Amino acid sequence: MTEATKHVEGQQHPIGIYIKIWGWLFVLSACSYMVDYLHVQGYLRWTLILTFMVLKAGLIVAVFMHMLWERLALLYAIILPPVLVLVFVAIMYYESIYTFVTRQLFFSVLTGA
Amino acid sequence: MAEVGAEIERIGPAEVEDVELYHAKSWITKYVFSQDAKVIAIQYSATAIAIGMVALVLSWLMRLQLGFPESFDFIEAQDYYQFITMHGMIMVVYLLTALFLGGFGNYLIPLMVGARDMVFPYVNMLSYWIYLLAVLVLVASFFVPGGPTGAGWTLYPPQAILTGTPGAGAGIVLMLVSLALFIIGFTMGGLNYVTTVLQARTRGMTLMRMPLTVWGIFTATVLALLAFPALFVGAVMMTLDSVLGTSFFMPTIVSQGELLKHDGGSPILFQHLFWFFGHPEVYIVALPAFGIVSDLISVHARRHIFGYRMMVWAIVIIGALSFVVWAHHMYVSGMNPYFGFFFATTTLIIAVPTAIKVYNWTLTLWRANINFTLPMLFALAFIVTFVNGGITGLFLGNVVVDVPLSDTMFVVAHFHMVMGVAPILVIFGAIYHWYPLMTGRMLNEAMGQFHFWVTFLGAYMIFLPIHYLGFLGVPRRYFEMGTTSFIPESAHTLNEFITVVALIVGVAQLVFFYNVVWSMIKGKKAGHNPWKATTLEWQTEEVPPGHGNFGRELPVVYRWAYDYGVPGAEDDFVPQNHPPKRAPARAAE
Amino acid sequence: MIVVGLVLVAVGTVLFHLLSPWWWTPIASNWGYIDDTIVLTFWITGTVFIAVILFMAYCALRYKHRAGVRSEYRPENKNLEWWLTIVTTVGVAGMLIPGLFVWNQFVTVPAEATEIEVMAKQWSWSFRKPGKDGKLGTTNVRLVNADNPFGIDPKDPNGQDDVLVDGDNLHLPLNKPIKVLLRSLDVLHDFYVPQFRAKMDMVPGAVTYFWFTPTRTGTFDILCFELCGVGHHAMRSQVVVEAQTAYDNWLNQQMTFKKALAAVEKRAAENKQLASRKAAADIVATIAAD
Amino acid sequence: MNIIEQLRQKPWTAEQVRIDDAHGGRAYVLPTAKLGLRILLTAITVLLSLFVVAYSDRMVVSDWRPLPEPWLLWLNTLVLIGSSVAMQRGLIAVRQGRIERFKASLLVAGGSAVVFLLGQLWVWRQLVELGYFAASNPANAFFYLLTALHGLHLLGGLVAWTRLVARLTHGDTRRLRMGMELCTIYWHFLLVVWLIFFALLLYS
Ligand code: HEA
Ligand code: HEA
Ligand code: CUA
Ligand SMILES: [Cu+2]
Repeated sequence: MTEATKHVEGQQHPIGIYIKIWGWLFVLSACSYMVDYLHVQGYLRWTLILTFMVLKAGLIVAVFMHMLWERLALLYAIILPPVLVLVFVAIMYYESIYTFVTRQLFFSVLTGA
Repeated sequence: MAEVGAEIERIGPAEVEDVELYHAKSWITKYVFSQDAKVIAIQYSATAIAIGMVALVLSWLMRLQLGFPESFDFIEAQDYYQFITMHGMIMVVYLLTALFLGGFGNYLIPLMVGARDMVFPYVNMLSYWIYLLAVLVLVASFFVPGGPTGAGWTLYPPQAILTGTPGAGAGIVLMLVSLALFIIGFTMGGLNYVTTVLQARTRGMTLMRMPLTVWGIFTATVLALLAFPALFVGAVMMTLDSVLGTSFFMPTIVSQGELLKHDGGSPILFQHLFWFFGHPEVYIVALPAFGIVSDLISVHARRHIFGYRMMVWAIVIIGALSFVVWAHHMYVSGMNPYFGFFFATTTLIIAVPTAIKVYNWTLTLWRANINFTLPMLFALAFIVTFVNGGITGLFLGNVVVDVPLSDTMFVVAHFHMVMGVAPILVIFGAIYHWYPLMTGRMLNEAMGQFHFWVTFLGAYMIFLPIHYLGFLGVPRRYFEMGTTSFIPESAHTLNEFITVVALIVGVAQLVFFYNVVWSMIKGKKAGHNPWKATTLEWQTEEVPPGHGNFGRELPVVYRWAYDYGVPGAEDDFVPQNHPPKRAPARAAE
Repeated sequence: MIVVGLVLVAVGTVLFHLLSPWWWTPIASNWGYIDDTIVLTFWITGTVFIAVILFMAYCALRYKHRAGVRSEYRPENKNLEWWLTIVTTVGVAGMLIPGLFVWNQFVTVPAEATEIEVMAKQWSWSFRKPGKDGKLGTTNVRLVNADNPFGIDPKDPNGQDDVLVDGDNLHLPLNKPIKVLLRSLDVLHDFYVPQFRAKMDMVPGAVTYFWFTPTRTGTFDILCFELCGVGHHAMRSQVVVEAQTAYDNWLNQQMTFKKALAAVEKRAAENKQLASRKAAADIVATIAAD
Repeated sequence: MNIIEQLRQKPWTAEQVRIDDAHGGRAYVLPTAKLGLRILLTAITVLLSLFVVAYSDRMVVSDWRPLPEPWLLWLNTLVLIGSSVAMQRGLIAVRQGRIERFKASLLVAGGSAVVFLLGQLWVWRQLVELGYFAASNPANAFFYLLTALHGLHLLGGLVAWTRLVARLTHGDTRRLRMGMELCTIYWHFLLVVWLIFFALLLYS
């Protein structure tokens, strides 16, 4: 990116931000363990664990890989559409299983028809 | 701001290579096969409005049938279903999408970001001609045996391609082909809008200095580039189901006593694909309206837009979220019912950034210095109707509430208020606002006032009562109610009233068209920058802007788009290209 | 002028709402919660709507253009924006959370609910109930024909005592939870009785469902609520909710699948005898038609 | 610069004005045409992945009967890989300014792409002769659909390729190089798409 600001303020990152991020990572990890510890089960369990994981990954990508900041905009632009499509994929996955199961349940199979 | 002594030297060198500007060689390449974005914009707008008129006339015919069910012999059930289908599809895709992106996008993007033209002018021209072809194919479907499709604008299979539906043969295939063409044409245009905004801005025009109009159109275009493929996939697979007899969406079916050859397909898959496109699509027509209305309010209230950054974020967040709410159109479609939890939550979350936009529009009026010009009136009317339609969206988004309301007239009222009235009001406001730029003359004020009041109050009177029919349980897409015990006689009277108002509002549009033509010849001369706006499109050398937009040199931008009422400045506005500590802005002539 | 216009719209909307005779038909099922959620939504959103318009009207009145006046220059106000965001979020959550609780009830069918099946085709309704065994037989669209309009699998023992209601109204016993299984032979349809508040699309190639408990006796209209072709608006039937004894009487008069099959076989035997005579008659008819 | 940070700028403040005034106007250092191509590829990616989603959704259903895999498909795949390799060699050549070698590679690349398309048509013919019609099974239908889709995109690439060849006669090297870069990216993209489709077809 040529937003010609490389030599202007706003590019140095005070050490404080790293500490804050460490703190957040710690909290998020604690949350994941809590899910385990409290025996949350079923869909909720996986939803929560995945959410925390994604949040952590996001933080790490956003801050610690700051070498990427130059190209991060590009990265977001490239990553976002596939993520949106992935939501679609996930929903369609459950949907196809649902359709399949209802068909098994209610419709008789005609052998030799 | 004005006191900041940012010297001219600071301005970086021009990184935008001056593009090889396209030069028309003959009358034909200047006005017909033109590669100038401004001409393409006018071509797009004229085509979109022309086909939109067809949709408007169809809405009268529908209203006549609904208001006076027994009186019109020439409207049969099959005609009615064809009318609603073509009315809905034309209005949403061929009118609003084309007008906002192809029309306003082409005209305003290069001018507002300080570019000479779109970055790929040749592709831009192709985009228009393919769009025109799509419109012609659509029109052709009116004239084939069986007529246009009557499957509803959602085109759900299996119905859309089975014989119980009007236009199930040639009609639906032409519709799908036309949509595919539209998408191809749009992709070409969209590529231009996005790349131009990213790469062809003039010096000093950072992203956050862009007017919200550009943000709205830009984000909407990105959405469209990502959403239209879903419709394309659905259209292609349904065409094959219809023409080759494949079974992508077609399960085993006994249609009117006859076992069909299809086997195993899933109709719900089509619905997912359609709405994965369809929901972003409604924001594709809403976001440009959001952007434009922000600028209208700011200019005519003589105040900066309140919370500019929030406005930009809201646009971007709404855009991203709009991809994860699609199944709120399918709460009662028979999909996996547990999806309801997820989609109800995401749907209602969208209300928050939207609400912020509404607040910021109204807060812009706070402590402003409001001129009640026509664009301002339309902007205020937009807020009223949009909020009204938006909150009824919250009813529908809250999954249980949607159960009784889905597929009733309540839904019809919701989307007309939020899509059929609000953005249309913005279009009118935008035309009153930019007409002086495009023609050099003002539109007539008296005719405009008449047009405004009839359209605003009329449209509100049409669609507010329809919500109550929905509560009552009146279904949408019904040719006639017949005798139904829970519907009182008074509901029919209400329907007659709505029809009469719709016809009046429709006729009032003639005043608008007359005004557009009359003012072109007789209107008051506008001069430079009649509204005293800060944005670049008003700072061109000639009005209307000539070939290449900005005289010999591109403007250089020194400030954001909203410097109205700057303390200490000489005028109550400072154009974006006015360097600090220099002569004050040129006042309007 | 515009101030008057805005106030007029706000007042007019409220008046229209208060005076409107058009509102829900009285409910006849257990889904009163849905109505409650709507009323709640109505109050929250209605308040915001009126507040926004009146605020605009006030600004329009107070900050009309005056020569020499400048607007305030204050690009943002973080506190205000945060507060508005939070209040809106609370408002949204206030509608959403009760809504999700009700939805949870909606998708959780009570174990004691009896199943019935509604089958749609262009453009009529038919109904099927499990017999004494309480189970519906499995079906297949390929088995559908004039003799077996439901496409029930004759080999499935559960299907033999199924009660078939073809061309009559649907009867339901009062105060018994019912799981409605929905099936379509051709295109999408939707089973809706406004008084019950619950609806669901019927999808060919799938079986969908919803549940409810009828709480009021009477005869109610069944409408098709999903566009299904030219006959969509005419696709009607009725449902009769009645006390248990009346219901049992009605149920006993209905045809079962077994009886229907027997009748078909009997007819087939007779037809065989008739076949030769009919063939002769057909030939005569064709000749006459020429 | 980080996009989030960019969206947090307050353009009306004096400090920000100083930064913004130095702005040259574009968001990426990329040449405009390349950015345009990338955006186009994103849209195409979404399109194709939605087809793949539909494909896998449909595969679950029991009536799915997989097709035989004609050996010709393997050959075609090799040809397409060859085409991409030739493109890449051409690109290297044009960067080094070796026009003759560039010409040769470009022709080989285009030629093998055409051969690939003909090969695909041949596969279609074989399948039809074996009685695998589009309507008889969803697996067949998807096979025809995906190959057709890929073929059409390649055909679009060939249009651009033709224009490049036409430009060769003018000898405008600067624009040649840009055209070649765009074509190469597109070629590699379509190769990856084909490999994914092919894997999907084999997998079923
Ligand atoms: C421009 C078009 C547009 C827009 C912007 C919207 C906006 C919204 N829509 Fe709408 N919608 C359509 C066009 C649009 N819609 C169309 C065309 C259909 C029907 C398609 C068909 O079936 O044919 C439809 C149908 C539709 C349905 C499906 C109904 C059904 O078929 O059963 C749903 C359900 O969730 C829905 C919800 C919403 C929501 C929650 C919003 C939200 O984005 C609204 C957000 C806005 C606000 C909320 C107002 C501002 C907020 C405030 C002032 C503060 C509010 C205060 C609090 C929340 C406390 N819409
Ligand atoms: C933008 C979209 C849009 C617009 C503007 C309209 C405008 C109108 N619509 Fe439409 N309508 C739809 C989108 C729209 N509609 C959709 C998507 C459906 C669903 C179809 C389906 O179910 O499949 C539908 C369905 C629909 C129905 C439901 C039919 C049914 O379900 O049985 C009805 C019934 O009254 C109706 C009426 C009207 C009326 C009276 C008008 C107007 O006459 C109201 C007054 C408005 C104006 C007077 C503005 C006129 C201006 C223009 C049209 C633009 C011209 C532009 C310029 C000059 C800039 N419409
Ligand atoms: Cu059946 Cu509509
Ligand atoms: Cu939606």
